This record gives sequence, C-alpha cells and structure tokens, in this order.
Amino acid sequence: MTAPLSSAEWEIIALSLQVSIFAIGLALPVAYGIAWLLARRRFPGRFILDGVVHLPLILPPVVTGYVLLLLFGRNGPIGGVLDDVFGISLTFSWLGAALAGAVMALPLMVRAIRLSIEAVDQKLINAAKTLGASRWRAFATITLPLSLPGILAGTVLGFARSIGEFGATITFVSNIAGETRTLPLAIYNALQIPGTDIQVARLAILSVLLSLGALLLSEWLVRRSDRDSAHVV
Amino acid sequence: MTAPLSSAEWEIIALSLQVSIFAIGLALPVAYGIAWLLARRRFPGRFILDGVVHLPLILPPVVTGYVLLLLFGRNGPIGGVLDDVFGISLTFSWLGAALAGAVMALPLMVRAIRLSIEAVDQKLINAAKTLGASRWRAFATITLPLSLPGILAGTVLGFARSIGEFGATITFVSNIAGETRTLPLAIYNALQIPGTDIQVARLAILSVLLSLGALLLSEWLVRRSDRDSAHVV
Amino acid sequence: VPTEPRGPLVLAASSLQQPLEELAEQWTAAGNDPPQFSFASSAALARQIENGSAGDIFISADRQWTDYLTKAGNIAPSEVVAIAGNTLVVAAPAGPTPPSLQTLAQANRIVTGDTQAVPLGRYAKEALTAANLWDSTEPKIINAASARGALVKLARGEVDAGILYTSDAQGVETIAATPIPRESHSPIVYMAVKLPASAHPDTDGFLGFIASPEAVKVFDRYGFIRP
Amino acid sequence: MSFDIQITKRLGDCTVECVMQSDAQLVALVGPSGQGKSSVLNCIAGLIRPDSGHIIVGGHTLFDAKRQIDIPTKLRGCGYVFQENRLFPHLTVEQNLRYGDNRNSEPAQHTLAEITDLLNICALLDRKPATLSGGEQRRVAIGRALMSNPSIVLLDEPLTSLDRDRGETILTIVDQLRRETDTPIMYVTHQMAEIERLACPTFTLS
Amino acid sequence: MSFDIQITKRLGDCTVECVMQSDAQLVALVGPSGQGKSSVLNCIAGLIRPDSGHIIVGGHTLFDAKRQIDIPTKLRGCGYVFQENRLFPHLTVEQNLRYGDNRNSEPAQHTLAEITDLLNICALLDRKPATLSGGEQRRVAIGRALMSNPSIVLLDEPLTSLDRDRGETILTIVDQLRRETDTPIMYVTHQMAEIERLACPTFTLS
Ligand SMILES: Nc1ncnc2c1ncn2[C@@H]1O[C@H](COP(=O)(O)OP(=O)(O)OP(=O)(O)O)[C@@H](O)[C@H]1O
Ligand SMILES: Nc1ncnc2c1ncn2[C@@H]1O[C@H](COP(=O)(O)OP(=O)(O)OP(=O)(O)O)[C@@H](O)[C@H]1O
Ligand code: MOO
Ligand SMILES: [Mg+2]
Ligand SMILES: [Mg+2]
Repeated sequence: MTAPLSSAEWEIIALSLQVSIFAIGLALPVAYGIAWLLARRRFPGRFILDGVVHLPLILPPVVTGYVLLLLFGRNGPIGGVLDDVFGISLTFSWLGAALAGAVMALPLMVRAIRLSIEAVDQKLINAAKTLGASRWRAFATITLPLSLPGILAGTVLGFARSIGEFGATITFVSNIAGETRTLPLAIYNALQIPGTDIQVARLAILSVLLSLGALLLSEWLVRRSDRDSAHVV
Repeated sequence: MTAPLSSAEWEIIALSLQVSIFAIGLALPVAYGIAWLLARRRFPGRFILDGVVHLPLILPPVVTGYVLLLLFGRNGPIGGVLDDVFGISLTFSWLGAALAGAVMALPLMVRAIRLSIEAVDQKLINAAKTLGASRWRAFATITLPLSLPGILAGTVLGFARSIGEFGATITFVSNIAGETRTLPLAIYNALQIPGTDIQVARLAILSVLLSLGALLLSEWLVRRSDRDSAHVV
Repeated sequence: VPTEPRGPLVLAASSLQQPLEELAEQWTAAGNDPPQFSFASSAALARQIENGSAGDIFISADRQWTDYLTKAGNIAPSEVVAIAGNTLVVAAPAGPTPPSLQTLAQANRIVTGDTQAVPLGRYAKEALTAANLWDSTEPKIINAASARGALVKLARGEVDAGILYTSDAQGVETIAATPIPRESHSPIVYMAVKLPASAHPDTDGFLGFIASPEAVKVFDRYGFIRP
Repeated sequence: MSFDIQITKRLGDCTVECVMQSDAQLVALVGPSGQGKSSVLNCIAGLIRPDSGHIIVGGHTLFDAKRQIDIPTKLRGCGYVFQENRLFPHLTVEQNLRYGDNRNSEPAQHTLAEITDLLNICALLDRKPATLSGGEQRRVAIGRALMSNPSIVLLDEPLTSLDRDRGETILTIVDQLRRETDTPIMYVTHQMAEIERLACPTFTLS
Repeated sequence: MSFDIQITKRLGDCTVECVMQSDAQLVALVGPSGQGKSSVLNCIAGLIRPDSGHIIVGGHTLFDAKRQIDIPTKLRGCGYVFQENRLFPHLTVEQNLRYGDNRNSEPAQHTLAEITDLLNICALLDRKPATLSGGEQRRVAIGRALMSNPSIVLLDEPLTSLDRDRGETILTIVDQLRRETDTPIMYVTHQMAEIERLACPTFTLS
C-alpha cells in the first residue's frame, strides 16, 4: 500500500469499527448469559436453546439475513413494534448491521465462553459459598474472572466474524454507503467492477489489520493475566 | 413438512454430509496441530500463524473463495501442481467444496481446541514425564484426552459452519447439482426465485436437523465423559 | 449530527453499479442532491422492499422480481420504465480462433450464470435451446452465482468457454467474445420502478434522467444497449 | 450442646455414618483414610446433603431431613479449611485472605495484620497461590477461614505440610479460639499427638 | 556416593540452596515450610533447572551446570510422589497406577496386585481420582511412583492424609525398598517421628 487511505476508505473503516464494536457490545452479555445457562444449569428446553444459538452458524448467512428481515423489517413482528413505539428502524441502518453482526457472532462467542465456564472448578465456587458468598458474588468473583480466557477468545472470534460478515448484512440492511456499507460490502461492490483488484486488496488488508489489532490486544491481555504462573512446574 | 423428502433433497443432504464430514476430517488434525503450537510453543512467526488462521473468519467468504480459486484453480500455483501431477482438480468438484468448508471451519476449531489445551495443567504433563513418558506419549495420553472438550466443541462449531458455508464454496467451486450443490447453495438458488419460500424453509430445516444431530452427539459424548465426577463437591 | 441533503434511495442490481454511479455524478453536478445507492442482488433488494424497508427506486435485471413486486405492491405497469438493455456473447479464453456456439459445443466446461437462479443463466439456456445445443451442453455447464462470478472463472482460464453479458465481456483482454443473436432469447431489459413508499421529491426527476437520451450514452459506454 | 449430629450419606458404594453428641466446644474427628471424615465436614458446611438425619451445631439446626430444614451453605457461617486448600488461583494471597472478611457485621475476630503475622505470610500478600510452597498455601487457607469471622470452624487436617513450629502456632490459635470465643470447632486429624495436645473429646468414624 | 548434590536456584525473591553429600541410600530432607524442599526434589526430577551446581544421584550425573549436562526428565527414572499428588484426572486408578509401569525392561519390582494389596486400594481400581478421599488419592500417588520401577525415589511428605496404620505400611515399604534394592531414596517430611522410625541421615535446608 503506497498511497495513504482515501477519505472513502476511512469512512468505511470507521463504520465497520462502529458496527462491530456495537455488535460485540450487544452480543457479549447475551452470549455470556447463554453460555452460563448451558454450562451450569439443567432445564427443560436447554437443548433447544443450544440449537437456536447455533442457527446463525448452520444456516447460510443470507437465510439468517432474510429471517432478520422478516422479524425486524418494518412489517415484521418485532420491527413493527420498534418502529411504532420507539421510532427505531433497523433496516437500512447501521444499527441493523450491528444486529446482524451480533447474531452471526453469537454462536462463536457462546461456545468459547461455555468451554471456559465448564472448566471452572465447582469446588472453588463451593469454597466461596462457605465463605459467605451469595450465588451472585461467587459468580462475579470466581466464575467470571476464571472464564476470562473464554471471554477473550469469544470476543476475538466474534469481532473477526462481525468484521467479515457479509451475507446476513446485505440481505437484512442492504448496501448503503456511509450507513451499512461495511468493509465486506465495500469489497463486494469493488468485486462487481472489472480492474479493481488493487482496491479489493486494499480493503481486504484493512479488514485483516482491524482484526489483527483485536487479536494482538487479546493475546496481550491473556499474557498479562498469565504472567504470575509462568514458572510453576 | 408434510411431504416426504424428494430424491433431489436426499441427494443434496447426502452431498452436504459427504462434503462436511470430509471437511472436518481434513480440518481437525490441522486445527489440533495449529492449536497446540499456539498454546504451547513460543516461536518466531507465532503471531503471523495466529493471524493467518483467522483470515477466513475476517475476510468476506467470497474473498476467501476467490483466494482459494487463485491458489487451487487450474492455473493456480497449487491447483496447477495437483492437476499436472495427480490429475486432481478441485474446482467444480465436491473435494473443492470440502476444502472450502475446511478452510472456513479452521479458525473456529483452532480457537476452541486451543482454549482446552491451554486449560490442561502443565503439572500433569510434568508428572507424566517423571514416569518416563516421552513428549509424544505425554501428549497422546494427557494433553489430547484432557483437551477433548475443546475437540468436541471445535468439531461441532466446524461442522455447523461447514454445513452452512455458502460464499466461499460458490465462488470457488460454483453450483453444480450433484457435485457441489450443498444445502446452502440449493437454498441460495431457491431464494433467487420468487415464491419458493416453502422450498427454502424445507432445505433450511434439513440443514438445521443435520447440525442438531451433530450437536446432540457431542453433548452426549461430553456428558458420558463427565459422568464420574458428577458428585464431586 | 448535521446530515447532508440526500437524493432518492435507489436499490439497484449490482451489475448496473458503474453506469449508475456515473449517472449519479452527472445528476449531482447539475445541482441535485446526490442519490443514495444500495447495490445487491435483485432478490435481496426485492425482499427488502417487500418487507417494508423504505426506498424510492428499484432497478432490476430480473424480470421475475420486477413482476413479483409490481403485483404484490399494486404498481401500475406504467410506473415501470425500461432504462437499458443487454446482449449475450459466447466467450472463451483468447486464442487463435474466435469462439462460437459451435466451438462452445465442443468445450468441456461451460460457465454461465446459474441456469435456474441467475438471469444470465436463464437467457443462456434459452439461447442454447434455440440453437439445439441445450441437451448436449447441459451436463457441462458450471453455474456461477452471478454474472460477475462467471466472468472471473472464464478470465482465470478455469473453464473453456462461457456465455456472458456483452457489458461484462467487453474490454477484458484475456477473453475473446462473439455476439449471440438477440432473437435467440427473450429481450434482456433493465427496469426501473418507482416504489409506492417513495416520498422523495426528486424521485421522478432522477427516474426521468436515467431513462433519458443522455443516460443512454453512458449505458452505451459500458456495453449496454438501448432498451 | 455444641454438636448434635446424626447423619447417613451414601457415596458411591460406601455409606458414611456419623453420630456425634458433645458439649465440648472443640471435638476431634478421627478414623482411617476413606472413612468419611471430609464428607462429614462437607455435610456440616452444606456442600453435601445427607440422605437422612440432622445436623445441629452451636444450637443452630443446619439440616434436618424430617423437618425439611437445609440452611444454604452461604448462611452457615463455616470457616472451612479444606483438605486440598481450594485457594482461589486468580486472586492474590491478600485477596484470598480477605474473601470472607465482610460476611457479617460482627467485629472482626482477627485483622489481616494479626493473621499474616501469626501465620508468617506477610511477605506473600501480593503473590498468586500457584507460586506458593505447599505449607505456604496451607497457611493461607487457614488464614482465609479464620479471617471470615466464622461461627463454626472446620479443620480438615490443618497441619498438613507444616513444620513443627508452624504446626504449634496453628494449635495455639485453635486453643486461643476455644478460650476466647464460643465458636464450635471440629478438627479432623490422623495424628494422636495433635489430639493429645488439644485435649479434646475424640470421635472415631468406623 | 548415593547423593552428591550442590545446587542454587533463584525462585521469585528467595534463593534455594542445597548441599548434600551422603553415602546413605535413604536420606531425609527437612526444613521449615517454604524453605525449598519441594524445589530440590523438582531439581532432581529435572522439572526445575538449577542456576548452578550439580546433581549426582546413585553415581549418575543428572545435572551439571559447568559440564552442560542436563538429562531430560523422562530419562531420570524418578518415582516421584508429588506433594499435591498430581493424579491424572481422566484415567482410572488402575490406569494411573500402570502409567509408568512399562518404562524400562527390568523386571517389575512390584506387580499391580502386590501394590494395591499393600496400599489397600484394590476396591478403587475402576474409580476416577476425583471421587477418592484425600488419603486414597495419596496412596494411589505412592502406588503410581512405586509401580514405575524407579531408579530414584522422591517422596514429598508421603504420609499426608494417612492414618497411623496406613502410614506405617508406607514406612515399611520404604524400609523394604532400602533393604531389597539399592535405589536411592529422598524423603521429605516435617515429622520427627518418621525420621526416627526410618533411622536415616537428615539434611536440613536453611
Ligand atoms: N514461581 C515462584 N515465584 C516466586 N516464589 C516462588 C515460586 N515458586 C516457589 N517459590 C518460593 O520458593 C520457596 C520454596 O518453595 P518450595 O515449594 O520448594 O518449599 P518447600 O520447602 O517444599 O515448602 P513446604 O514445606 O511448605 O512444601 C517458597 O518460599 C516459595 O514461596
Ligand atoms: N463421588 C464418589 N463416588 C464414590 N465414592 C465416593 C465419592 N465421593 C467419596 N466417595 C467415597 O467416600 C468415602 C469417604 O470419603 P472422605 O473423603 O469423606 O474420606 P475421609 O475420611 O476424609 O478420608 P481421608 O482421611 O483419606 O481424607 C471414601 O471411601 C470415598 O472413596
Ligand atoms: O457466506 Mo456469505 O453469504 O458470502 O457471508
Ligand atoms: Mg478427607
Ligand atoms: Mg513442599
């Protein structure tokens, strides 16, 4: 890349970051809650929840986008309410793109977090309870920090997925410059035009750099939290 | 679904299963190897490997498909050799679809497996070494079985991803009935035509059922391996 | 945040991206607010419109979706304007002999749009059928996801021949192309529809502009023809 | 009565039975390895639910199968030194020690300074448990239980990994607890010397 | 000479130093908690690399900083009973016991039947470690080390969690090992009684 970034490219990057950060902020607490339920509770409908969470992974992204459109479109059951009551419209808006990113990232985040929660030793939680910890405090002080590796892994996976999300986004919120044209949609646009290989490559490299930034950050956080136990044999 | 499956639907299911099982069989050992390297070894280029593994997640699937086409196409550096030397052509063949599925599944599998490997206590590996275990035996008897939860989680994620894989597949190997038309490609076809909602829904439900089967199997395997420690307090 | 004034929202098939963006520049240069575009597949856009997403103009290369929307939205046929047309070519990697339907019949792999789902593929099927070549070529056809996907596979030499849009094939050095008679398939027409929900005051103006003789010149430069 | 316990609990193939009635504030629980001593402590702490019987400690009914009483663990107020320490691996020694120190509004029996001084772990406060020696971990586990203002103290072989001087310190603390408070204490051990030193009634599981 | 050890190792803020020269086949290593006993065993087993010095046990040079010798752990032939057991959680007791039993071609010193009988763990063979009591785990850890035909035996407070009878059994096994083989044995403990019973030279870390 010899030339500095054009202002159009900056706009796309800013939008992609905004959409993905919002998507992860939206998905993370939901993913943690679901992961915790699946890891720690046996309840009727558990398997159904497990299955539903995986749907955005199983279905082709365009189908997920279509389902989002049916549900959150202005004529859909949820979208209608949002529109009438709050005046929020998700289709054709970056909020909708963030929702699509969140939904697509969810199964990846749930799995990673769940793995880490399942690895937390129940004996430690019992020890916390003998020391007077409520279920909530035991969760906040033991389960949550000990599942940090899963949270970080899930966040990296989810962020990367949402930076790369194309099919569900274009189907749900279309492809409007400055509003829903994230990096993958801009790449799609460029791919439609002959002789744009350099433009495609530039945009692809930008996607990669954004995600690698997140990756680097997470590796650093993991290493920081590991520091003390480096010498245990 | 009132009508039984048509023979075209059976064909699509069989092909999807074949492609996805092959994809996971291909990806699993590679994913495990990479996960182990990332979890246990510090080497120059480690961060690059980490980043490269994430690429299929970060890039829009059509870009990944395009890169596969560039590399494994008849005129690509790898595809050319495969064609000349072994007479294997990946483009337009179900093997290529499996390759696309494997590549798309790889980052998910690596992350899940890596989380589990990192959770394996190094002290146990040291104990095995004092008992005369070679590095390889310690790996096979301690690290590998103790990372089973990650292997299962990675397999479920990867299988679901590859059952749902669309963008990379259609870009790399096109959409040929009986050869590369997996469930998502058949769904995409139907989506392009007005008034095919029922057909889309049937195919989507089939995708979901296939993946839920894999999910159920994995949950059962996890529960079986957990059985003994259920009563530890 | 102060928002800039915006022109009408145009939901358009991706294949029209280049001429439409050039037309938009001319339109804006003439003192109008810049129109907003969303380029995606006709199916994706039609479903967004059907599910209540706002928009002013829909431009499609796919007759089926235009018909579907006009029927579902009670749009009078008079609201549908043909803005451009296209033709087909037989294409092959550049070589000594120019491709033809006959050399196509000898090819091992023939790429075109999906013959069920993608308009290019449906037109190609009609043309092959008219030439009595459908039965012999069908097993060799590679269904690409879009016209653009078919072009890429041909340009990279992954296939021996293909049927493409003239607008896509023109100016690609690595391939040679021969026109296919227009009579052998239904006319290829791009249609613009003013959507019922449209409230933007410039909608009619922009529709008129892209159907104007000046617009034809632009479409022509990208290999499209008069509708 | 300090301890009025009568429970049975099936664990795998073996059945743990414990009957204990004592007015003594401090009792020792002994018995061969695998006989159920730790399981009895777990029942008192509320981590295992007995199949039948009752547990009354210091006048409080913690469990009664017939009367359907089962006080949740967090309300039982146990200062439990587990056989295998169970230190929180992500917390520093100081955070481990302080984990239970705010559980009730009663004035603290021990301050952090006192405890760390007594147990000789002042220098370890900022370390993570994984870097401690076995005996250092043991002392932190004991300190954590004592810091939590317990209303019952459960000690599962507390002197494990401790040298004689440090063991003596722990025994002194236990003695002092007995003299200065009326907290019921159950002490599991295999060492006759410790029982003799503490001079307390001994119950044998069999 | 059975033991010729002279090492220093910096761990965090403290430096572990050990100098030991002895012809005795069995030596005891004592010292206050946190003084470095387990670290010395880890150095002998090859799990920690000393900063300087040498380790020669039973005539074999396992480590020598000057001569750049550092035999890998797996070749040192240690039967190491870790302070914290380190049983393999996914393997049954039997699989744990057999883990090291094929490490060399010498005839087995102990068969599975003998060991389980001696240690009284016959009934546990199919169980996973997590369901065992503390003392049961300890006995399995001891059994695993003895089953591995060790050429050096390292015992880190082996009698932890064991009652007197079972402790006596372990001491008898150690005694027997001393009488019937020439395997060097290092025994870490805090209990004077054990040292007296074994009547062996004692080295104190300080
Ligand atoms: N990773 C580390 N960082 C800092 N200090 C450490 C680390 N590992 C060990 N130490 C310190 O090294 C010293 C020796 O530890 P070691 O486990 O060898 O003691 P020990 O003699 O076996 O004690 P105990 O009888 O309590 O088991 C301890 O003071 C411990 O705190
Ligand atoms: N989940 C389980 N499944 C089967 N048996 C179990 C389980 N948990 C405990 N046991 C058995 O219950 C018995 C009592 O265990 P407990 O830990 O209470 O013994 P203990 O008296 O504390 O022994 P030690 O002195 O060795 O620590 C043991 O024989 C143990 O094997
Ligand atoms: O598989 Mo997609 O529809 O290119 O994101
Ligand atoms: Mg016990
Ligand atoms: Mg020690």
